[in-house]
Amino acid sequence: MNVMTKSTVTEDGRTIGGVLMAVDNITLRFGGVTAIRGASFDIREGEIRAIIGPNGAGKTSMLNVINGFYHPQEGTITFKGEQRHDMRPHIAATQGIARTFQNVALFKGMSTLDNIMSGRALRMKRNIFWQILYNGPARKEELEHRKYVETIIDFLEIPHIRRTPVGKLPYGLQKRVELGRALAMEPDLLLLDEPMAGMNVEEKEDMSRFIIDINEEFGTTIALIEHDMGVVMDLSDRVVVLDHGDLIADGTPDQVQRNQGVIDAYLGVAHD
Amino acid sequence: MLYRESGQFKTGYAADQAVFPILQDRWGMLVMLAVAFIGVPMIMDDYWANAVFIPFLVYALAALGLNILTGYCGQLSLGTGGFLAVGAYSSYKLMTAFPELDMILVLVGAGASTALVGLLFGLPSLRIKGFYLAVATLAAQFFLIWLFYKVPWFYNYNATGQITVPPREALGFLVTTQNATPIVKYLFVLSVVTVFAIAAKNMVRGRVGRMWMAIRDRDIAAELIGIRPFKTKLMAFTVSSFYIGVAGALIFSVWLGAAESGETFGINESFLVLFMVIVGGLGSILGSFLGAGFIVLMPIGLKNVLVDWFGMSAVFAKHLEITTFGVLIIFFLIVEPHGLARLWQIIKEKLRLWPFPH
Amino acid sequence: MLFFMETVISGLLAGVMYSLVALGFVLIFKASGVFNFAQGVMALFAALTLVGLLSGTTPFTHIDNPAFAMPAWVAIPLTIVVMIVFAILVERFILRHLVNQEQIILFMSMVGLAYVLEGAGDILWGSDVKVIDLGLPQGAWDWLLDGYGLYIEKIELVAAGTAVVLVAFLAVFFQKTRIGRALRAVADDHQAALSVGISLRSIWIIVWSVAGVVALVTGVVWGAKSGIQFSLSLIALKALPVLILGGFESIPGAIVGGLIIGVGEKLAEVYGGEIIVAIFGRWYEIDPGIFSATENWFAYVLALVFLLFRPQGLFGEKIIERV
Amino acid sequence: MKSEIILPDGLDAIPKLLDRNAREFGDSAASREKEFGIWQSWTWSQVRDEVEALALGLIELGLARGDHVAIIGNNRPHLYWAMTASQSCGAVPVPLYQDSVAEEMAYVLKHCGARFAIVENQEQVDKLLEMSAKIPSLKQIVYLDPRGLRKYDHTTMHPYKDVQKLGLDQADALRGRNKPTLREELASRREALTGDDTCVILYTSGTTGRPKGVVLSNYNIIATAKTSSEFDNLSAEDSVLAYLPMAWVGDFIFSIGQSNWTGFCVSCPESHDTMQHDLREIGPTYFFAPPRFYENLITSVAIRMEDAGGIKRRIYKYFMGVAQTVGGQILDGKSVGPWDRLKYALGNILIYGPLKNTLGLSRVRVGYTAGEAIGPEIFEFYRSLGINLKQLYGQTEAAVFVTQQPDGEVRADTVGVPSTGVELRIDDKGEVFYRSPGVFQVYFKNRKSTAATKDKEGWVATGDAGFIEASTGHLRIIDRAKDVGKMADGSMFAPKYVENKLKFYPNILEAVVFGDGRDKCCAFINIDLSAVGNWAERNNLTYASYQELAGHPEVLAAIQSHVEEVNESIARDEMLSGCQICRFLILHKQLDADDGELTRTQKVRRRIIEENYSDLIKALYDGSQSVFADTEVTYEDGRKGRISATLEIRDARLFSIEKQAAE
Repeated sequence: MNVMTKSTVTEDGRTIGGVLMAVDNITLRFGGVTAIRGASFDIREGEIRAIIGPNGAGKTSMLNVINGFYHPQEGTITFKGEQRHDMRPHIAATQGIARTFQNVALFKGMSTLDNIMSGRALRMKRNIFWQILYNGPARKEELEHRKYVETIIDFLEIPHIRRTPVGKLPYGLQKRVELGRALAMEPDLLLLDEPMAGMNVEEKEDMSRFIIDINEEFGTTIALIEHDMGVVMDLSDRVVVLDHGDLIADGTPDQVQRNQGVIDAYLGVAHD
Repeated sequence: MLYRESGQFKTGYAADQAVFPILQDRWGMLVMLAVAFIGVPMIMDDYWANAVFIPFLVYALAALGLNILTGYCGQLSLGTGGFLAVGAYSSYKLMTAFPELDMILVLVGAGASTALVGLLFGLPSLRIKGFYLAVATLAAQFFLIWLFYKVPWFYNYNATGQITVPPREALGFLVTTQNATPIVKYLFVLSVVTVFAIAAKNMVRGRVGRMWMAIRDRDIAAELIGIRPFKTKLMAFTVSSFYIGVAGALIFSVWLGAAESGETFGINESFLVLFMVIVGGLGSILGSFLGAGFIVLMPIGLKNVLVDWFGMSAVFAKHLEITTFGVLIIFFLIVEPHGLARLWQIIKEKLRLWPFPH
Repeated sequence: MLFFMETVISGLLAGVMYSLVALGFVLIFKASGVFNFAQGVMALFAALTLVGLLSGTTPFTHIDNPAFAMPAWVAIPLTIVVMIVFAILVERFILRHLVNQEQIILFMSMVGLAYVLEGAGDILWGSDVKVIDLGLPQGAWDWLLDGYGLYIEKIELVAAGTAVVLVAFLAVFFQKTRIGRALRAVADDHQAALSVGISLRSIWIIVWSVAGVVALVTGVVWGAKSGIQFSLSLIALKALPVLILGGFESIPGAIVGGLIIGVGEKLAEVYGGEIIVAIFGRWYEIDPGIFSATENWFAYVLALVFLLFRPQGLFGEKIIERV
Repeated sequence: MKSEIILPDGLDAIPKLLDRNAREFGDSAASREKEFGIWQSWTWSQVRDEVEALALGLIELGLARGDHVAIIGNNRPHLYWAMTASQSCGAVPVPLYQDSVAEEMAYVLKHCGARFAIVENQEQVDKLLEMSAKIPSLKQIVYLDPRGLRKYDHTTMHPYKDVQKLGLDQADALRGRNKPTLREELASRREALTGDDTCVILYTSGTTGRPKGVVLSNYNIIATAKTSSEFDNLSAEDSVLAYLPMAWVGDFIFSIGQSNWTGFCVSCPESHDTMQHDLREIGPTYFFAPPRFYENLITSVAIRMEDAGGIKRRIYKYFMGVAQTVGGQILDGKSVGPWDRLKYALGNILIYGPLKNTLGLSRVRVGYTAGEAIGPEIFEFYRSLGINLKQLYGQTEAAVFVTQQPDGEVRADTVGVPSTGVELRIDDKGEVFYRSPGVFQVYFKNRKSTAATKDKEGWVATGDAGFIEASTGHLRIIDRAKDVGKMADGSMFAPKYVENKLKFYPNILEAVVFGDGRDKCCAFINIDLSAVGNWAERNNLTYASYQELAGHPEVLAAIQSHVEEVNESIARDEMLSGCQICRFLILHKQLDADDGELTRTQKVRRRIIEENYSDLIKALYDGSQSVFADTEVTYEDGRKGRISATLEIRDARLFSIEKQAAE
């Protein structure tokens, strides 16, 4: 429905470009269960796209399809103009798709710094033999990337926990570190799975600020799942609504809010 | 208490990333090395060399290898004994096939061939995880031992089925057989282990290490940031086997001088090395050394105490030793599951904060 | 053909033994998530204890004293008591302190436990090979031999019989009794178990006691065949491929897996060598006995190959990984 | 007879000093800042170039001679450079307190008519834009940290880096016949600078009324920097941590004056919260902090040691004892027995060394405190550890230094001897006057106060009452002169003197004593939450809030004993024995700068407190046993709220010199 290719400018001065990713008629089944049923929508460059819906609506499954963790039985995904065939997660990563998780998936054994550094894995080229020598090219590369990672640490305001093992951090900060790890990949498309789940008001405000700043400062396209309607309506340019695997609405926040189907879904009207 | 860090500030990332960012630690390390390379040789004799220092060092090397695989990459392996054997036998074949070959090259060769075998037995990690994989590595253990025992080519068809080391030199120094002086043997092994330890540290502190740990901690998340799980695991298997192979070659050629697959490299070796890694501390270079030290020295200590002090019969002492060993292991796992390395870390933190408790 | 039958049957009989050991593992793994590497040594220890009691050996001295010799109907229950005490000690001094530790830690503690038991067994009962005499029949089964010319050891059949009985008993125990259900609950989640009203600790003790009994039976039947000695503890290693095959948590898996491994191994032992020779014989000179049963690697490779095609094991269902 | 400090020619203005430094120790570090996890460092020559570039850019943006440039933000090298850059352009930097609210800022900016503002980040920019209507003079805003400012209208706003780039690009561009290029223009402006040109305008948050802009000339700053540096022989090898507000004269003297004079390195912490940690990393050799800082540090040390194990605590106690007995003498180079020396040396290895190190004070060669009286035992604590902590007495109007304590003559109760080139005079009412090279020019656009403070011969009234010890020549300060009043019976009333005695108790954070023109003295007390709270936990008293703790009978009892000890000590000094406190109460809220009860430098605003709490004061004097208080409070984010509680009033025991019995 919203497939438009010429770029527009939002009231707050960000440019939203053409279609970055087109999800076309995706259907995903686990054995008998159908998680997603023929969903189609698109994500445009530079926008903040929200995917909402009641529990079990297939939101997370959709993200998993997008970054190649699940393989849909039907439908195609076109990213940066080219259609993808049986995607593997690490390939999605190489194509510039980053991701955070509903329940934080950090590398518990490592410090904040190392976690975010690991996000640079794809961009570091020195092979194991250089690594063994360390001094020389490997170190040079390491330091360059450390430099970049430090800007992220500064951006997310977490310098004080740089050396802390992430296992020891409070939940809110862990979420932030995970966001940092995704940012370190300098992604073209950033997928956030409930970035504010289990946060207090203050942390939520911070997180929203970060999301907006990321979108503005780095011009990163963001697709996020979130339950807090207020947040979604403030942040996102356009919203997709899933319910029991069906796409029941797609449009600007206020369009969606006024959509009867959405209201029913949230008021839990019985499904036939 | 010993630390005086005020005024030690870093103006560049190179300094900040250093292995020992704190001045006092750098000094400590230098002292350690000085003692190892200059102090110890002064008291070196056959007993110290063959009963304490050389076993400690070769096992430390093996532990390093296993720690890379299990501690850093999270792939539990029970095949260490088998890989040690590969190292030993390949070094034997190299030594006998190319008598002129320098021991250093022999070690590299042994490492390389073990690495290949490791790569091979790493393949199942594509499909299976955790204990299933661990049991799979047991297959390696049994198969390899069986191979070296059944296929005479490996021990050059000699009657005994044993392999015995020929005299060989490294950089012109004789390092194998009884005729080699203990000091030379010790220094040879020490240098090899030092080099490999540094290499290991460099690997785990950089990109490769992070990839391994990522797989260990959250393989799914790792894959989603672009790390190929299979490739990374195989790399760990290969590198780890290389280390273990070299260790096996040293055990055979420098330490024991002779070996027989079943006897020398049985399943017990696998567990012994695994104990070292766990008692020392998973995912810690220092830990590999501490663990090896503990496991190598404890039986010697126990034996001295039981036999020499309490004058028990050797047999009885042996059994008691086994039991005590088991008890100590369990005790350790309960008291500090993260191993001696973590213990040292805690002490160090206390020293840095002294006189404050936290 | 007849010979083949014979091979298969003896394979099955051996397989039953494997299943027996594997069962010990599965019980404990299901209930406490512990990979009990000590199962084999437990079998050895149990058997040693039984023999010790039967022949009235005084601990530590290793001297047999017929005066103290007990009849089987006293010795067996007493041994069981010993195993229960052992179970309690394990819970009290190991499991309790290692709750929710990483699996590898638990595993290593079990290896440690194996050392302890091994040493303890030797210290208490001495390390010389023992023969166990429960009046089990010896020699071949005549009517089979005469009737069909099949050579089957009676002892093996008896052993197999015992095993089958035990398995059946356990099956009933798990399906029907309240405790059994509780134990199954624990496997799924600990909260459920507590809601059944049984404390985790007591459950562990029960499971370990049962495993102890299984170990005793294993020890006796194996011991009856090949004498009671250290090598007995190695049957643990025999059981591992069975576990890969059957899955760590499935009782039927353990049983079927055991049989498969048993038969497979026997067949390989008998025919494998010839086949290899037939294929490579003309280039290399190969010993036909190359696959003799002492080589337990074959079982592993068998299991491994199987696993590559069915990672979830025989009876496990496909896992959908969640993100 | 006015003593004159002769400055070497060519060194009579800060920018010229910077040039000299770039020439003489071009490669040694000048500025450091903890950012991105490491200490970013700039050498003197790099700083010179940075400043040059910025200055060029500012001129290009239209900065004219004599313009005022507001500098707002935390201590950042770039902002210090901005000051020097403005000076190079012949303009005058006006640093502001970065935590002051928009209104206060607007007043100062308006008063000095700033045309340029160079600020740290969005927070400051927002304040300026909010007030832009009130400050028409403000033409250009330069900001350091672009975070979040992307969307703002940039017609009169520029990123710091861009301004520097602009300057460099345009530096040598020709601008028509016989017009100088930017670079030439800048050079000529810099050359034209003399000692008489204004170096900086510092707005003092006066204890009363609106802030006054103190105009200090290059001569004032450099001469003072020179003499004070020589006094403690500071050199390029020293290093300081700049963490006190840039708008405060002390920071300006240390980080601009002395740093440029001697060429030592100025390090800026990563953020306000990481100061302690950064202090430890840098380990400065020259360190200034207000008494409050040292007090808090001791409190935190005490609290952290509480959790230490038994043995460790015993070792600590023992060696602290040793230090208290001999540490001071050893530091002052007095003779101490070999046995004591040995014990002290041992303690130095086991306790003092590590302790100083973890606190980041182990390298401190010269440490100063000033602004308030410091508790003797606090003072002694640091000296006994071997930290050369000294006191000085200073004022913005004097470019800080009036008196300071020479090494070896350090005491808690004096503020030292007159600094080089300073003359002192005490008038009949006991007020201290001084005259020195550092004496300020005028209060900006405020002839009246200038005249009131500084007379024809350049004598400046400190507003403090004090006297010079005949024996030692050290100055002792009793109190603010205007606060030294007479009681009803005509005896002397010195509230500050009493308040300080009270505040020396760790439990008491703030105290306000009344009694001017009255027949007896009464006091408000503010308890120290961290100290009392910790004490409460150890004696497991539970409390939900500050005011609940403040109202707790046991706390009251503890405070009462403190008050009575103070009374006893005051009683000994017949001049002030009338100032004993007969009744007091513990306030239900902490006195707070946001409520205007304290100045930004945490000094008590007596008048305002008297107005706000008139009802409580009345209760103190009418003999009632308790009083209901209901007060408005301002939270950090500017929101307002009310706190109310019923306060118990206690009577304290009084002492008289003849008989020790109570009256």
